[in-house]
Amino acid sequence: MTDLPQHPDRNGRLVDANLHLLDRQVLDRDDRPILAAGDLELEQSDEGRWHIVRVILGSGLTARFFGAHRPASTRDTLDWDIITDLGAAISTDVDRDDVDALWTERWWRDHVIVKIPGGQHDPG
Amino acid sequence: MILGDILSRPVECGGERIGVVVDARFVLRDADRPGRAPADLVGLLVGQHTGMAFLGYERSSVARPHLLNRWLAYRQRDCFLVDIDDVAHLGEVVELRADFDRWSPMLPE
Amino acid sequence: MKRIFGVALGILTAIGGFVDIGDLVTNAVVGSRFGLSLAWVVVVGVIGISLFAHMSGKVTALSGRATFDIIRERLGPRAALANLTGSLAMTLLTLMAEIGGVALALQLLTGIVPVVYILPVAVLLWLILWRVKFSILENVAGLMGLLLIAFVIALFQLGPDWGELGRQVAQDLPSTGENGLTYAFYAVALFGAAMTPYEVFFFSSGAAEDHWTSRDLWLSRVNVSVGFPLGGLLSIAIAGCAAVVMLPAGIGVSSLSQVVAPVGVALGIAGLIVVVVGVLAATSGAAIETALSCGYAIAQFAGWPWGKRLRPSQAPQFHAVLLGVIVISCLVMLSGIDPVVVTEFSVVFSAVALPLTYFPILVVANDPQYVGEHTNGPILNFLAMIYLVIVMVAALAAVPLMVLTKMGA
Amino acid sequence: MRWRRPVSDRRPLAVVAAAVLAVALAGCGIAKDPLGVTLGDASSAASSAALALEQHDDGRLTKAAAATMVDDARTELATAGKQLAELSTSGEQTAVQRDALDVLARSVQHVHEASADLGSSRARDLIDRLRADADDLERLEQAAVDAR
Repeated sequence: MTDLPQHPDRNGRLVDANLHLLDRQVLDRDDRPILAAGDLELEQSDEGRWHIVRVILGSGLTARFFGAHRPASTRDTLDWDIITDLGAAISTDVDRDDVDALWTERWWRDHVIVKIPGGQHDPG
Repeated sequence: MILGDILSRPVECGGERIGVVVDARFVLRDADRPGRAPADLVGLLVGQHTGMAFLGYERSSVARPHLLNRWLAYRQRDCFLVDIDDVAHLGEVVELRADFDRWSPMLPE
Repeated sequence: MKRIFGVALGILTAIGGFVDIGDLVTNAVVGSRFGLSLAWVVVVGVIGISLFAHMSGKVTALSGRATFDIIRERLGPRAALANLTGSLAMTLLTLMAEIGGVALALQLLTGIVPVVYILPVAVLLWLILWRVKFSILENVAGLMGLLLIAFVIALFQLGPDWGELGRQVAQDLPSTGENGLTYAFYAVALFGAAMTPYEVFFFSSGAAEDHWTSRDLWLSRVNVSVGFPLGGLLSIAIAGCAAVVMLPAGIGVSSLSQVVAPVGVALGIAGLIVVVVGVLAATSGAAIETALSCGYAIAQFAGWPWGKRLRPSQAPQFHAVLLGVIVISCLVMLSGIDPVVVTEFSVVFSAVALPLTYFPILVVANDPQYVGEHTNGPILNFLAMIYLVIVMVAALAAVPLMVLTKMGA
Repeated sequence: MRWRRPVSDRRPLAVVAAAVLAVALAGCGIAKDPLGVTLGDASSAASSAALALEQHDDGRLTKAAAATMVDDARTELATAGKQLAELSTSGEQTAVQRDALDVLARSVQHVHEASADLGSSRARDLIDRLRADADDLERLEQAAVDAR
């Protein structure tokens, strides 16, 4: 396995999807959690090169169990170009309040948590 | 294309089964701020098992603990990287061109 | 001065927090049937939990990611989901046992049937998690848990024949007519009681919430290497008291009243009340920790905001999970099921669920991507690999032994 | 999402299933003698009630704690009684079972009296009776094991 030659295209940082990208926590501009990176969407450039255009959000918990995809329109995604760093988590340059993929969280906040007295207090 | 659609897919060349797609390797042209430049697909990593492949031991310099590392490396002993240009068709089955090259799966440190 | 107070507080809460209903019941049951011949299992378990907690604290401090975030990333969503389900089921079972434990402790103080207390305890538990400032919460429960030292004092007060206890510790196979299978079953149960995964979820999530950095690693090492062993001593004292009072009287412990009775025998009513308040604090603290751990597990897995320091509105799904697991536990315990039986199942399934979280943490503690140059040293790795084997053997043996011995009948 | 389960992953499941099955089958043979276990529990409960009464009488257990302990013993004795009645035994064990039913009925009565008036003057007397029940039950337990 190790005697195979090194692949020539190495000008840049080599990243494996499963190893460095998928299922990592996506953070917003202030390191607040958004969601997990569930999958990647690729497109071919004019010269035919495949490259990542969007990160599809979602973890196993809410994933489809039978391999079916949610229709593209309703898929929660973030554009690749807002990613600022790939470390133990994926850092981005977006404010989580602008991420519409968090509508479920907002539903729980507005319809359940805020309704219970003390829902807004700061436990400190 | 959704990457998830080709991960874990069987890989064949001329009708003969080679293995399964274990991972996909990209090269980030701008290492400091990945988003600023495209992340190009270099190729696919083909191995025998998808189960434990995620631990990524076999492809990085993480050498410890020794015993565990040897077992995981054993499971992936015939894993290799194939260039995306050597891939003839991406679909239910990933078909490779007849004269595809096998590159090392190891990640440079 | 504040630093030293912080360290002392850390150690004290680690001691108080170590013992929960699982340790109380399992150690007393084992003490009343096997004397101290299973004490070595507590030592093995304490070393294991110290190792496991330290590794997960280190990984979290250096990568900023907590346990289940790492597990989802390392194992991929499908395997991680199975892992989450197993660990969550076990933590939920422990939460039920802890709520039951609080009710039993209240029965010992007031004489009123425990099922009456289940609902008020559940409501109070939710209110605490919803409103109370967390640092107060964590320290009060931990410090009050120290009252369990009454077991140690009682053991000395009982003036046992130390030679006899020493022989029991040294001798490997039981002499009291128990067969080897039951002995093995209780060894696994005791190991599950000492090495409870939820303590690690709680410990590593706390490290993430308090934004630990590599500078805090020494604090984690001190907490773990001093706090947990002393917690283990408490466990052995519980078994010792049962061995000295219950074993000769032919009483096999099967209820919380029998767990604390030896302290009454040794120290009288004052000692008894102190230890029951200690039990109340330990089980309440553990109920808080297990409820939070359920929330941590799901929220970290799903990537939702989580944490006891956030306003509920900032972590709505996390708090929804807390409410949900408390309601479920309350309903189950209201059925009048004996909390001691729930406890015995929870410790056995702790042993079964342990490798699910131990293995990924061991792998990540060696991954420079997460811990930089603080990867495990060779000694730590050697020890960690030995415990990987112990943990796997215990997990595989737990259910078959449970079936063979009908829960150690 | 990549959810299809590749063939190679199914093998471990089959191995685990076979192992669990084998263990379950082996389970029937080695279990301890049910009659002996039930009598052991009953004896333990009787002496536990006696201990509770004695320590309360000596002022070393609060009324609440002693009452709880006696109540736990009563529950355990009731369960043992039910199990004993339902148990199908053979050979000499049947005789042991019959004797045990009488002793158990007596000790349930004693525990009932104990929990009724915890602090009563009859406490000393009840303690001795319960201790005697415990000894009888333990003797019967041994007899059951020998008669197996």
